Amino acid sequence: MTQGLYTVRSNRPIAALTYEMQLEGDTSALVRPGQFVNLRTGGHYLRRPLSVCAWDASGMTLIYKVVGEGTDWLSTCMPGDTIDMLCGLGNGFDTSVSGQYPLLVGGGVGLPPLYQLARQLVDEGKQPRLIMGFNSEREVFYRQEFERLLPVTVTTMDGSCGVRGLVTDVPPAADCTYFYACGPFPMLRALCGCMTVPGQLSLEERMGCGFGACMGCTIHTRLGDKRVCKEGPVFLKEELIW
Amino acid sequence: MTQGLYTVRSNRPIAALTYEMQLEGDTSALVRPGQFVNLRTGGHYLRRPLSVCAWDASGMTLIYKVVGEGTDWLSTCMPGDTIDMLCGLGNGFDTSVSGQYPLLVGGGVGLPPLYQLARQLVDEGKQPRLIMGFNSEREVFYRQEFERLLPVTVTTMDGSCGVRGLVTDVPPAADCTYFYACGPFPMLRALCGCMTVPGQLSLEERMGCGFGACMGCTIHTRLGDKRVCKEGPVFLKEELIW
Amino acid sequence: MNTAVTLCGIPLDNPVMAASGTFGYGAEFAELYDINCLGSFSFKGTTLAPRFGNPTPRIAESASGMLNAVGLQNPGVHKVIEEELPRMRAFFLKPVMANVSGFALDEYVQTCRLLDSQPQIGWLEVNISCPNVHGGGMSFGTCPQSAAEVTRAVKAVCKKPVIIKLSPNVSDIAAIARACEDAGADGLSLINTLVGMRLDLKTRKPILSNVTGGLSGPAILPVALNMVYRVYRAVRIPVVGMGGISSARDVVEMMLAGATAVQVGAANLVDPYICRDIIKDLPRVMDQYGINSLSDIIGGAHS
Amino acid sequence: MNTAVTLCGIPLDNPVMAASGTFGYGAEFAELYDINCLGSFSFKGTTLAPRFGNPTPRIAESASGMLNAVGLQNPGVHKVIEEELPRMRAFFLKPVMANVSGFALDEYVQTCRLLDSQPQIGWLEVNISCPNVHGGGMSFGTCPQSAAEVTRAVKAVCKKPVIIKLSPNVSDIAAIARACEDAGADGLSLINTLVGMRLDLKTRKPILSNVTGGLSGPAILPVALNMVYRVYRAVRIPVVGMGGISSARDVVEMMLAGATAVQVGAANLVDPYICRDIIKDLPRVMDQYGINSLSDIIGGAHS
Ligand SMILES: Cc1cc2nc3c(=O)[nH]c(=O)nc-3n(C[C@H](O)[C@H](O)[C@H](O)COP(=O)(O)OP(=O)(O)OC[C@H]3O[C@@H](n4cnc5c(N)ncnc54)[C@H](O)[C@@H]3O)c2cc1C
Ligand SMILES: Cc1cc2nc3c(=O)[nH]c(=O)nc-3n(C[C@H](O)[C@H](O)[C@H](O)COP(=O)(O)OP(=O)(O)OC[C@H]3O[C@@H](n4cnc5c(N)ncnc54)[C@H](O)[C@@H]3O)c2cc1C
Ligand SMILES: Cc1cc2nc3c(=O)[nH]c(=O)nc-3n(C[C@H](O)[C@H](O)[C@H](O)COP(=O)(O)O)c2cc1C
Ligand SMILES: Cc1cc2nc3c(=O)[nH]c(=O)nc-3n(C[C@H](O)[C@H](O)[C@H](O)COP(=O)(O)O)c2cc1C
Ligand code: FES
Ligand code: FES
Repeated sequence: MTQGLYTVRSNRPIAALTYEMQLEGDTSALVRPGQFVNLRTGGHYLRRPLSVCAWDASGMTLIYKVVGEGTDWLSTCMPGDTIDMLCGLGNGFDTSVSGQYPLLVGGGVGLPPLYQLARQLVDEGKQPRLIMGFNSEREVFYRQEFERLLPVTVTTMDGSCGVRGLVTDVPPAADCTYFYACGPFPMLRALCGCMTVPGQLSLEERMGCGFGACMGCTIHTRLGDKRVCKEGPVFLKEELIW
Repeated sequence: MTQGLYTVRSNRPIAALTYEMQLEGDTSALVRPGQFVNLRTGGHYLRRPLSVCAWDASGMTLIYKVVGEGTDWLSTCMPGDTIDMLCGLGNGFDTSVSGQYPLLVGGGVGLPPLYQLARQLVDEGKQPRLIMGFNSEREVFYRQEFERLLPVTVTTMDGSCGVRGLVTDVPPAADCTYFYACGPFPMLRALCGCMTVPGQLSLEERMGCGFGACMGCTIHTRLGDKRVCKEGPVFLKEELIW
Repeated sequence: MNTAVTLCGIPLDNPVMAASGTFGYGAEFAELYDINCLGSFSFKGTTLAPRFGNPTPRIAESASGMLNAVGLQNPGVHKVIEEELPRMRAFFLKPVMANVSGFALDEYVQTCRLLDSQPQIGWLEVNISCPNVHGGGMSFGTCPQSAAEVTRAVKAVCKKPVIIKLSPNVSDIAAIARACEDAGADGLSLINTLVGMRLDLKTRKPILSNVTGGLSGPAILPVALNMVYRVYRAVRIPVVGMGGISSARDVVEMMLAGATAVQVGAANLVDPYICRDIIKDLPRVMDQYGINSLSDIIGGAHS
Repeated sequence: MNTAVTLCGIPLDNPVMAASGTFGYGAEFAELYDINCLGSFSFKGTTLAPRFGNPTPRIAESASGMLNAVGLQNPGVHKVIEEELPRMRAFFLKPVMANVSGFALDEYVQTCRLLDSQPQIGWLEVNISCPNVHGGGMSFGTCPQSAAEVTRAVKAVCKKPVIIKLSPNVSDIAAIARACEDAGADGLSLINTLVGMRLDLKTRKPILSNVTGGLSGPAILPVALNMVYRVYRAVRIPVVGMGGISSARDVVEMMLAGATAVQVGAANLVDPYICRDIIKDLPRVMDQYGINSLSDIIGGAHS
């Protein structure tokens, strides 16, 4: 983990209430896709956790949905503004166990961490696929970006884009070797219910610190009590208790 | 009283820890020199009261000393920033009773409200004089500005500029008809003790609201209990109880 | 969308009231906007005799809050009836809430009796919780017996609804609330300020001349929500919720916890238009959270 | 400039400690900076048996503060002694403060006895004030008799200084402080968190699974200062002051109110380097306010 100031490079709406923010700064603490940052938003006491969508040596991309005061504040940041962040939090996804045909499943703003994951899987010579689920077309983002990397199936609840229904309404390819998922809790639970291959899931909890100090985010798992911010946010399908 | 956003035109240090800020915005609520504004400083719950140093139809000048968090924040404001202010607070000085030769006495950041007062007295054809007191030369500000309007005597505690000593060490001119004073409490008290002519003094109190709602600033006077923010901050020498 | 609620039988256009001590007798705000947009307001804590209160400094600041040690400055009940109420009639046409303080049982009784007969007054709000006065004001609110005693005595002389205003500086506010209900209170209002202090690093002394003061503002909102929630469960009479409210969403949160009406205190001081703005914003927030009628959500978190 | 103080006979390089529950057993912070710069720290509230605590959500936010309802998650005293303390020895060389919680008198006694014999431990900090556990944890801290009972029982089995950690959720903290002193406490530490609540407007339910949580952070600083000030006047044993401290000037303010040492809690969570930074900044602030030795200003506001 590192703490530092990051400079906003760009901050633009990419879907309904959804923004992409590019930041410049020290990314040395990021070692795995699925890790997150914890950032200070103006005037709020606690930091806000956001998954890292993509990073390179000079900076990172975050994608966030405006759902409350902190994310609303974020949406007003301008290029040149600086943001105080703790970077490189959490365990992230383990790609070494993916097999050749991993399936990525993301719901809404669960998608961001899957982007860097997809890039890495492709770099490693694997052939991942993606199912991305939204409520409606207005919420769809990063379709092209993902399509440049891997085959994508879009689902929307109202059928306004792609397949009508849930991500679980799309049967995974027969050769699927593994899955990685991030999204709303009910989606993750349903997914675990129907996936036959092993997988990893990224969870959310309200956090006090984000780096393991407060026990604010601990959940029971089959492998003992774990802090979502430290031993997570990525968990094995096998260890989760629903 | 009006509430509004004011745009910083300039904000520059003019003496040790002392800044002059020029703001653009609605000054229609200002009717008398010695009135004050109450401004929101970033992140602090209460507003900060500051006397208006000068104003015209399009904006105003404030002068403030950095003494704590709020004034420190003010010192970091940049041209173009906006500040939320309540404007036109308090009674202000009454110039109608000044006679021909009023004496103005200001100590440190008690001087600002005397500037607009001096301008008005001069406009009214009166011949005011000013004694300005500081701890040392490093703190002296607005000497030239005042000297353009009226005869000025500077005192400093350490003698580094003008007369060594207190403002009360300078005998007022024999023809002095009235006095107006603003500055630290001990200075005002000493002054009242030695001035033989009547006068008006501007007081400071910690304020909750600044517009008469909370009774946070009430003092006993010989004419009854008065709110410094509403019936003051300017009081007659005769009514003050030391 | 319906913002109307009923407090102790008296209808309010909306649940937003200004809190006692932060709105004077209304005059300063009536100069700024038409205060008839309010549900109502609770006027400055009134005592039998006029009071100067504490010497200055009476105000200090803290993170997201302020301390006051005004000490119940008010012109006394006689002057309130002779001067303030007639003046108020010119700009406020709704029933107003009369906030009453005292230092002895008899004083509460006399003051309440006088105010009860004033037609402009809708409710009596009996403050047994002001922490800024020496000599008893506090003690009435910190033990169930004395809280009940004040309630009974005041109820005996009043026809109008009597709302007892509770102190948060207690181990068990629910016990005090129940004692007041049992003694006949028509409603409860909470919370008053938390006892707090700030010190001046230069003088090395407490900032307030009174040493301690009452903490209010957004800093105390979670404490207030908890106490309203607990008291709502403990009694059947309506609760007026306050403590740190400064937005329409805070109003909804306080009502979910159990408040029938709410009061906005310190926020009036730093943002004089806040009550008007909250009321204007209520329909938008109701829409956002799918609320058709505010009266439906009172205590909604308990169902 | 001298920042050293002495707490119950044990010298501290400076009065700044990290507060229990916000610093784990130190490991997370030792990865970030050399935590030997601290005066000391109080480790996570430890109970006899391991505890999971409350289900999530355990955390909520408020203006200038946070709510936690962790519910004393800890691995139990045996694992603390077998695993955490040996691990801690590698990165923390000073006496550490052992924070102990319990749900029955006997549990406090057993846990304290075990920890008292550990050489690394300097003080026992007995938390009779945790508001997040059902079944008694709170009640020990809300009445003088039971506070005294815990104190006496723990003192009977401990050689090391016993510091009792008090709850602020009481009518009269001075009475409880005196009861602990009379029962043999070597020091007092205060305040623990204030009981608070937040509600989720979308679900219309309390945010925390435990319904209520403990409020901490800058929002509570004035409440903490007042209680430290009052307790300082009421007892002769040293007071460890905490509640909302997040800067070197807050440290000085708390010491003027009466604290011999201070603890920094919630601030560690949002700013992991804060304790180090406060300690670095202390000499500058001492200089600014003309303080040569911090031990001179303890209770300075009372003289
Ligand atoms: C590990 C992790 C990664 C995340 N990654 C993303 C991401 O890439 N993009 C994205 O849009 N969102 C992400 N979230 C959710 C994001 O943290 C919340 O939407 C955000 O904190 C809401 O803040 P707010 O101030 O706008 O909302 P408010 O409701 O005003 O926040 C109040 C408090 O609740 C907390 N909170 C509210 N919702 C959540 C939530 N869902 N999870 C955790 N804390 C919450 C806030 O952090 C804050 O402390 C992630 C959450 C976690 C735990
Ligand atoms: C009517 C009036 C006119 C004033 N005019 C000027 C002026 O023209 N120039 C100038 O430099 N100063 C002036 N002051 C003083 C100025 O208000 C304070 O210096 C300022 O509020 C300090 O804020 P801070 O946040 O920097 O200090 P902090 O000490 O951090 O403030 C903490 C709290 O104490 C209050 N406070 C601290 N000192 C004072 C004080 N002396 N008077 C009132 N409240 C105080 C603050 O407003 C705030 O609520 C005036 C005060 C009053 C009452
Ligand atoms: C300056 C000031 C004066 C107050 N005076 C009174 C009073 O006279 N009577 C009373 O019952 N409460 C009084 N209060 C308490 C408020 O009515 C309210 O209960 C408390 O401030 C909490 O609400 P808030 O956080 O919105 O301010 C006063 C509060 C403030 C800030
Ligand atoms: C997440 C969290 C966990 C806590 N756990 C404990 C605990 O186990 N034992 C204890 O005595 N106090 C505990 N506390 C209380 C703190 O030690 C401290 O008394 C309180 O938070 C006030 O200080 P602060 O405002 O600086 O946080 C906890 C506080 C927080 C925020
Ligand atoms: S959020 Fe603090 S331990 Fe996970
Ligand atoms: S500051 Fe509120 S009445 Fe003067």
